[in-house]
Amino acid sequence: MEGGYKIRERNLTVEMPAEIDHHSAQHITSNIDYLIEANGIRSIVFDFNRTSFMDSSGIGILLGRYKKMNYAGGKVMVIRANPSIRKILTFSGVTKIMDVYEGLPEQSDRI
Amino acid sequence: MEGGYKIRERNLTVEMPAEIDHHSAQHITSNIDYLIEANGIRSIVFDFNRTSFMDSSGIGILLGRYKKMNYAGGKVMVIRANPSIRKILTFSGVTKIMDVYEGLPEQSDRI
Amino acid sequence: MGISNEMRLEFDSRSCNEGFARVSVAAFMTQLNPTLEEVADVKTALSEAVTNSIVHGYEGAIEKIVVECRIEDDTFCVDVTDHGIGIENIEQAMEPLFTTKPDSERSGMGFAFMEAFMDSIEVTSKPNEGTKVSMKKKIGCGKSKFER
Amino acid sequence: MGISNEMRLEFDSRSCNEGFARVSVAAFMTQLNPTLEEVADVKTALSEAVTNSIVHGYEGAIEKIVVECRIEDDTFCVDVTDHGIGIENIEQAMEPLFTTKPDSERSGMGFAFMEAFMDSIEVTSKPNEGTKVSMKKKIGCGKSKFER
Ligand SMILES: Nc1ncnc2c1ncn2[C@@H]1O[C@H](COP(=O)(O)OP(=O)(O)O)[C@@H](O)[C@H]1O
Ligand SMILES: Nc1ncnc2c1ncn2[C@@H]1O[C@H](COP(=O)(O)OP(=O)(O)O)[C@@H](O)[C@H]1O
Repeated sequence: MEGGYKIRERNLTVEMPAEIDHHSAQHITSNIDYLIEANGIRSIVFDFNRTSFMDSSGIGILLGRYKKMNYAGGKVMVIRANPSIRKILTFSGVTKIMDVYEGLPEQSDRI
Repeated sequence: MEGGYKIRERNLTVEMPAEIDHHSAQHITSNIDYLIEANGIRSIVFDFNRTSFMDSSGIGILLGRYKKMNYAGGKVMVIRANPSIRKILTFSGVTKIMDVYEGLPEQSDRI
Repeated sequence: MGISNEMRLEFDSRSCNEGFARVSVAAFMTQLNPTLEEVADVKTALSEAVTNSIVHGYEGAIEKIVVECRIEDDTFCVDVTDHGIGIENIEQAMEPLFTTKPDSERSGMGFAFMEAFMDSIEVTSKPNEGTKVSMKKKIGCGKSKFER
Repeated sequence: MGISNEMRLEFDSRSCNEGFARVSVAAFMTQLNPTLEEVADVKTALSEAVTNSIVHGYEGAIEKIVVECRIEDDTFCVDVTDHGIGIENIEQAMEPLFTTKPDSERSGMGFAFMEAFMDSIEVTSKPNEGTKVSMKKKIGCGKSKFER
């Protein structure tokens, strides 16, 4: 399993892999959904620090998890997205419905 | 033109490119042979510092220049060859006929 | 100058080949001295088309996908072909957010990404025969190419 | 398990495609979790075979070269085929230092490199019909493979 998962209280932080495509997305999605169920997760932080490639499969992961969290009154956030990832997040409209940070949230560089 | 060429007196130092194959070898060979002619070069140092890939085309460059220099009483030397390049130099017998250094010649780590 | 270089890549419709296809196409494209952004754009568009052949065209069955690349002057052309189920209504399929697989995490943005990141896209398809997606992108906008 | 994944790459016999072919094959090979040394060995052997098709098979003319890769359990198989001039005497061609192009900087070590860096090599050729070089290498020596 590529990438890492950290849980603190009911928050899940997902370290996204280097390449997010349909292949890697299948694994990430099933891992996250298992962890949400098992730990009553209420908010998710997607950390794109190591990610250099993403296609629309990544958007599928984000929107799917957003719906789940939103339904339960929780939140989803994206951090440390590089310019090429931000281009894709912006184009897909993801930036309109969830908080996306270039760095860490404290640096308040929300785009 | 990839790689660099430095001339001091009648010595030529050739900075070899990242990948030495038949494609890049064609250019390197014609550049070196031109410089040999134009400057009366007597010795050549091949610097493999930036080189991560080499096939037998690289051996062709070395042996061809060795013959030229040897004929004129000059010398040929290889410096800063990484383990994968050294494997190829050793296998091809090049290490038996010319000096090959892992680092710079002062460090006297001739293999 | 006409067509100056071309390649054809055929591989199994396994999701583990998606990354390999992107690397191959990006490596072939380097001859045009593209910017990193241009390479990323082409990789994204290619990834969408290849994923669609795997997910929609063959619906998970293991068959062949063909990727053909041509360099025509400063234009990079890439065609992705499958012999899968094909598309009934191409216009509808290309509408943003339209997807026939909403439950398998498809966002319906594949074609929109291809259109956004390439200069042109042409889709030909026939139900039960397969689908061909042809995309083009001009590289370098007049910047000099050179043979090293 | 039988053949578990395969690809076929066809490209113009231009020397600028040598690097692209190496990158493609190396990317396809990563599924076997090879060591860096194993990747380097396969790249070198592939480069020799592709170069031979360009230099000897087609003697500089632009025709097609085909590279086929298969993963059979933990063995990586790669075939390089051209439809060029072919080899009259295969045994002699494979002798170390034998070359028919000494003046164009060929060292005559191509086949020796392929033999050294792969586990096995088989050459079939017919004058005026072409040449096929089939090479195999076991990867990982029993180390675990995993699908990520
Ligand atoms: N190669 C293909 N074969 C069959 N149907 C396809 C193919 N590519 C796309 N489609 C159809 O077009 C629809 C829209 O595709 P796309 O915009 O990429 O979104 P998504 O892949 O997220 O569904 C798909 O849901 C599918 O019905
Ligand atoms: N694909 C090929 N088509 C025709 N002849 C070939 C081919 N590959 C090899 N040969 C012949 O075999 C000889 C030896 O090849 P090799 O060991 O690779 O050395 P080199 O390429 O340096 O000549 C070549 O000089 C050539 O005559």
